[in-house]
Amino acid sequence: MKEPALQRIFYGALALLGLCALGVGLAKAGWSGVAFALFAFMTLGGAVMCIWERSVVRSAFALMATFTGVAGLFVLLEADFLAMAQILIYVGGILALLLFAVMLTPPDLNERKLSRLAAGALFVGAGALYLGLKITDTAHWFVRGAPLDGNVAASGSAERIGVGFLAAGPYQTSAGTELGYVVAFELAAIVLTVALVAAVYIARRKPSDLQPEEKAG
Amino acid sequence: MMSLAFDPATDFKLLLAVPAIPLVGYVLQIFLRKRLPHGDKLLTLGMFVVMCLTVYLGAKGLHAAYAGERFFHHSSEAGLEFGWLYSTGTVPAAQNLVMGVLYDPLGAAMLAVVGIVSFCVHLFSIGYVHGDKRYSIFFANISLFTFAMLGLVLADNLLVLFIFWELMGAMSYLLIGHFSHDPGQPFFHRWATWACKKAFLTTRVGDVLLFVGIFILWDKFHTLRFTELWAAAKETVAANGGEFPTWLTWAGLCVFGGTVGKSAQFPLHIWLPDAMAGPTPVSAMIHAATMVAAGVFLLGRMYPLLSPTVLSVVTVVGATTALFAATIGTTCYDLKAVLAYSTISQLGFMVAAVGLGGVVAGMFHMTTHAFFKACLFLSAGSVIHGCHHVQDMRLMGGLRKKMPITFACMLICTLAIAGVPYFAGFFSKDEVIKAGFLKILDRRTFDGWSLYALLALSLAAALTAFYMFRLIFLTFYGEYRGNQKQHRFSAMLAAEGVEGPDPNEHAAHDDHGAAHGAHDDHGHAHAQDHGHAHGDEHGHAAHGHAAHGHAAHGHAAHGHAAHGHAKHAPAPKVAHVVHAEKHDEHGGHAEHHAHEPHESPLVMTVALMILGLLGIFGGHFWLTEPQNVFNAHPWFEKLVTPTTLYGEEIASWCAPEPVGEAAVEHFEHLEHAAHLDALIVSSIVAGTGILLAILFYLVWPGIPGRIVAFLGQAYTAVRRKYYIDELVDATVLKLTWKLTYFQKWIDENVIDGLVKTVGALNKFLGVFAALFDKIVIDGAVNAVALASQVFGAAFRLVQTGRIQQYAAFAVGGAVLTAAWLILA
Amino acid sequence: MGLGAYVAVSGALFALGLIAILVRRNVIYILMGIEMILNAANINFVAFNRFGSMKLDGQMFAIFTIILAAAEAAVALAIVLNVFYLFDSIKPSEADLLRE
Amino acid sequence: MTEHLLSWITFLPLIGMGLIFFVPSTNTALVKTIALIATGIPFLLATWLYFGLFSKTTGELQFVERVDWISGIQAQYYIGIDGLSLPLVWLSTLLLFIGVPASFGIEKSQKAYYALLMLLEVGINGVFVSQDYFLFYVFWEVMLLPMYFLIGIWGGPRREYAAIKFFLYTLAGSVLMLVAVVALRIDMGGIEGMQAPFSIPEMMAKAKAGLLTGAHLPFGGTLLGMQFTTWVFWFLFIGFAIKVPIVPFHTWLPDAHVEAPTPISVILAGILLKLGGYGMIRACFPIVPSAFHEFAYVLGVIGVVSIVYGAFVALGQTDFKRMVAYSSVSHMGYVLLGLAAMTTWGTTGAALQMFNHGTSAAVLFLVVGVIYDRAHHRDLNGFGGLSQIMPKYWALTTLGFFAALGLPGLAGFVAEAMTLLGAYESALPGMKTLVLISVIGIVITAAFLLYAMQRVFLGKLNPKYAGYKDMTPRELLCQAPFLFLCVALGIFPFFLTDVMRASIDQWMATMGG
Repeated sequence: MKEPALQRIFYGALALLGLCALGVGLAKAGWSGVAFALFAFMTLGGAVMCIWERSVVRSAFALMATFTGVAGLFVLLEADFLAMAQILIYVGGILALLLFAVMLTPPDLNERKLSRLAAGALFVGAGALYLGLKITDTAHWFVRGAPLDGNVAASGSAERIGVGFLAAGPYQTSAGTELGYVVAFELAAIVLTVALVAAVYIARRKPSDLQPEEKAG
Repeated sequence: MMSLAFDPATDFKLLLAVPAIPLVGYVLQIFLRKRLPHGDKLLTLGMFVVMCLTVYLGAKGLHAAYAGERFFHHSSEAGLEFGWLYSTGTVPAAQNLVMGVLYDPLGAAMLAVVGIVSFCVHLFSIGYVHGDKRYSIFFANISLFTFAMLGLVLADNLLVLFIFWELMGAMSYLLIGHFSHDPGQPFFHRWATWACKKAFLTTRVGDVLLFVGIFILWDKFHTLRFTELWAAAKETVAANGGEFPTWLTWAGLCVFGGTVGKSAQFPLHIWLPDAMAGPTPVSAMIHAATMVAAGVFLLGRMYPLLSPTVLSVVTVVGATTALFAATIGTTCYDLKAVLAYSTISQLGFMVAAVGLGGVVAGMFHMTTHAFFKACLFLSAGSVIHGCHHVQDMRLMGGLRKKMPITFACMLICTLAIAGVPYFAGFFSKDEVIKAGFLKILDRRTFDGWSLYALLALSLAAALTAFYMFRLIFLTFYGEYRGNQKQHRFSAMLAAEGVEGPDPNEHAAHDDHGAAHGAHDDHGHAHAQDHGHAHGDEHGHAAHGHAAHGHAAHGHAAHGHAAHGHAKHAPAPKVAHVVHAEKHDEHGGHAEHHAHEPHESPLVMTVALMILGLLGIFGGHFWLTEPQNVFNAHPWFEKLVTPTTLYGEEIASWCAPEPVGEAAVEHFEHLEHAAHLDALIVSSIVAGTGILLAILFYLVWPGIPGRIVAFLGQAYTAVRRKYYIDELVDATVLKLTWKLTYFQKWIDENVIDGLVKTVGALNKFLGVFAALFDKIVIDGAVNAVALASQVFGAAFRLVQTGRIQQYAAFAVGGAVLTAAWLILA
Repeated sequence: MGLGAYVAVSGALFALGLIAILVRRNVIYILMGIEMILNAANINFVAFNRFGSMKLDGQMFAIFTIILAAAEAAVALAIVLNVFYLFDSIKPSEADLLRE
Repeated sequence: MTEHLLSWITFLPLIGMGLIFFVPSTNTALVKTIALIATGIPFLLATWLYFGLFSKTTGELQFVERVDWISGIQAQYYIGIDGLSLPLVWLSTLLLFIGVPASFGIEKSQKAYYALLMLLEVGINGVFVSQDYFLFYVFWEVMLLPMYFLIGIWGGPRREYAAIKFFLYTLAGSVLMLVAVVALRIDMGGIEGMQAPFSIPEMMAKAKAGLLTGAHLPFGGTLLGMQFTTWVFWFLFIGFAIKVPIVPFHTWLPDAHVEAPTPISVILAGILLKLGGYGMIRACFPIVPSAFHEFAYVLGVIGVVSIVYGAFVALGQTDFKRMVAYSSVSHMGYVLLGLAAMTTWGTTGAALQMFNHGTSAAVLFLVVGVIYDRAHHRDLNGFGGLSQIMPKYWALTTLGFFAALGLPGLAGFVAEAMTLLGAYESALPGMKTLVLISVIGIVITAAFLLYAMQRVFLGKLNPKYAGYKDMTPRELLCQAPFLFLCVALGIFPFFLTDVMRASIDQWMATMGG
């Protein structure tokens, strides 16, 4: 099949699916359902596009949609700080890094194989679907919070997270006892520092230092 | 003067010394052979002691028998018992295997026979094997064999008997293979190489059957001691309403299977002719006098356990073997082959005798046969020795004057085997025939099998007389043919090509075991040519018959052989008649092939003479009552009767004595009639056979050729031993090889496949792996590896070093785990 | 929308991430796939946090994950560059020195 | 000293190993001396134990040492021997001791070689004396590693393949075993008042009392429709069967043997295979007797298949060592058949067969080693007529072959006869048929050995090999003890059976058979 035709079919199908999702969301839970459907569609559609696209650059941009969608979902889940962090770090940081990598390596437009794609999708999809169905069959969620119905929680999560990060032990708040996360915070800081230093170190090695033996000989 | 009463305290020690002497001799010979320059003579001396001991102890048995006492001793009388599997006394006897020595009339007789024969063979070997490269090993092995045979005779227990039985098999293997280590004798070298294996494996088939019989008996009776087995069998049968239970019949058949293997009965007889690849003393000792008789001995030991069905089978097999081997015997030209088939035939007599109910007759024939057949073989060895290792009777003739002692001994024993009155074989063969008559004359015991057996045995007896005298006439009468007409006989032999089994052909069967169509053509060429060659045996020139196959080859040999340089003759088969190395000791070279045959040295002829004497008097010492010889009661029948063998109870159960006056009278009448009939029949058949031989080979020498021509293909079939070797090759061996290669194939492919299934679990674990690898070029290689290598390959498949594949496995595994967790 | 919907989205995203890892033969796609998977995990964390205890554990985990993802991305890209130098290719199938 | 005799026997080689590490690798003579001493002393101690100290009248464990080891999981250092393990301990110390001089021909990094050999001995003896399942497992794994290196470094051309195959196979078995052991431990841990949940004798006792049914496991006594005991039985059985090896888990054996250097083949065939059989007797069947009784017939069938199939496949081989390897498969089938019979003779026969096969297989592999050292190939069809130039070699080989084919008067026969007689009288239905089938194996075994004999030793001498020297005194001395054992135990089997008797009686009582 010709590439443009495939492309058209793919995006057509994707758009159709998106519309369906929105419709279902609306029917199920009104406008909040639409919001959810929108973000979910952004997330998943972005991922699908990312896998589908031949060009790495386009894939990377598709991934941006995914990250944004996830951020949206975070918002719906009343985790606004996380949503911000998501956009800042993922969209702003990681994606930029990815694009750098893309630019530093040569493009290979013939690397995508539809057969592999189909096989992978089939098997993973089958497995996921199977497990998903099994889980929905058997799992019992212990849901304590109320379903989201437009009532945004009173206190923003950014503040709670900030306080939590700096507390060394359990402390009392209006919502009850919260735990202190300062150790995790410190740890994260150290990991990040070490990782970045290491990344810089690895990346700056001369290629000649890393020649494998058989190529050197 | 020592007392002839049996004293358990001392005599059992002597009995233990009997097998111990050759055993010690063996050990000394093996470990000290370089430091014992006269080990052979020492051993022979030891065997002399053994002979004296056995004869002395046997005389005690005779003494008791003539005094009318029952002579039946077990070493437990002297407190000599030996727990074998566990040490003595630690566990109950029913869980252990307690060995002892059983010294009963049959054992006494057999022990003496073995002692005498083995001494003679040792003595003979000093002369015969002299100069052989592996002289001391030969003596060591033959001593160990003697040990095994003596042990077998003394065994009180079926498993111990089996142990010695197998040990004899192994020694037989080593001794048949004697020449397989000696390239100096090309023909025997090649023949022995596979003949020893054939002998061992063929007998092992029988051994395994015997082993199975032992399983059954042990399972049911939890004892293997003969005396207890007899009693147990009697009880079992009594408890079963007088009928033998089926399992006992099976056990009997299995035990008989052992006999079939060891005593070379049809259809497992095929190993015995090939066992002639061993040195002649070995043939005399193992393959004529003792080891092959062990099968008959076993039947004697197990007789009360044999059900009527088994006895019918025994009868038929024995009679068939006797007749069938005798027919083959009439067509052989190899001196030893004739004797080998004669042995098979005589063993058939013994087996049939047991089957006909004449267990004493069978044992008696075994005893006398041991004497005269050993003598015949040793005489043949003497002839072969004198003729410089020529075995073909067509290359002999006229040896009467050159080897008078050998001739005399051989003639005596031929008369004995032919069943001529006054000679040992007459008495025993007469008994065998009588057993047959006894069975068919009585209406209650008559059956068709017995009639068949009787006819077959009579015919076989006639044939025996015929082929034995044929042997005598071909070898000792007429002109010496090994000399002046060397070239012609070389050519003839080459044309013949089938004297003795053809080593090439058999080796080929053996080595490849698979299809061998080409060889069959080969065989046919031989067989057809043979008929022509046969007609020439009395000095007619070989006319243009030699048209095909090897015959043409033979003519090629002709030109060379005419110069007397047999060594240079291109036909390899000629070489076997010439034993190049042997000539050196006679001061000549290989080219001096044509020099005169000579009498053997004294060590050899003394052995012949001892056995020759026994060939006359071994059956019955008739000098005491020469006039009454036809109504004689030979020593053996005094010594061994069912009663003395198995005891009153068992004997009367096995062969019920007539009760009541009329019955007794009837029985006596019957016995008398049978005796008379047997006498007449055996005299007639022996006479006929001898007469025919005289007519064919002395008076009208042209007749055999004509008969052969008349018989045509039928003769060929007999000449080729009824194609049984070929049949075995084409069925049993082929099947075995098919099975072998099939299973090997399974091992290399299917079990790999099984591990592939294990790998398939792996595969299932990583369904993607297989899929991706199809796309990756490496996949093909990996698939091959998967198929050919086993577990490793399946795992190696995983070890691609590719992260994506690892990821795939991880995912697959996770899915599976999750699925399992949810399902469980 | 209830918890189930979020979990479903998360699961789907996870599966897509797996597909990305498995089917594309470019190291960068593997990275992208990993990011998707991490995001899927994050959605789960936050969703369960929201519908569960209403405490901060889930969000804290998610933050931690994001931080680690950033670190991972940095290191991974460095590695990718090195792989490219080494093998002149960024196909993961050719970087199989581990097999030896 | 006698109260810690077993520990000394087990761990003395470890001291030797430590010493070897301190010897400079150039001083190979000293390395060999240390190795000889470090294996020789345990052998002497084991001999003393066998002939002097051990009491034949009791079936209980003797020379027991028992201290707490890992308190967290209640594993103990619990060792001891009875009549079943003592002969094997003795055989293993002998084999390893002989293995040292048999290895003198090895040139490659000798220091490491002998060090690994020492470690191997520790593992093997440890398995034989352990009475604690955890300890047992640890020793089991300890043994695996040096073997992997010994094959993988000092082996033939395809050594890496063979080594990894051996390793993976055995590891697969170990994993199954580990699962079973953990399950057993958990179940035992749930029994009231249990102090030593890893102890094998305790497990046997509890199993006999019917308490070891998996009731204390999270899923209860049944898993996927199968009894807990059944699971444990098959996991353990397969774990040990791979080691034995039993058809169809045998395919690692020919490869491992073909590639391993001669002394390692000897040790592998002589004692490592016995670990599988020993494991079944000690640590599998009596722990789950109910499952054993349920599947005894299946085991018999597997045993018979091994016997017959192994013999047939051996007949088809052209590689001398492969042939001998398959003969091991065939011979070890008797062990399973004898055990499945559940009679005193059958069990004794199986135990005897393990010992006797240890000696005869050692001889056979040494025989192959002799010719391989000279010709550097093992193709059966490539030789011929060697008896003419190497009469001693031929004589010893003949004796070894006869011992292997079960000639009466030699050791193999006693074991075969007891096994088959014991199996034939078994109460298990169908066992008789199995025995009748298995006797085919006897004939075929004779066939392949004699066929090999014919091809290698008899017939025409291959002129290529005419210059070969007969066996050297070192080679002779390596074979002599095993041949001596073959003959001596063939004539006087009660040297073994008397020692085993009480233990086997007790074992049978435990099994309730």
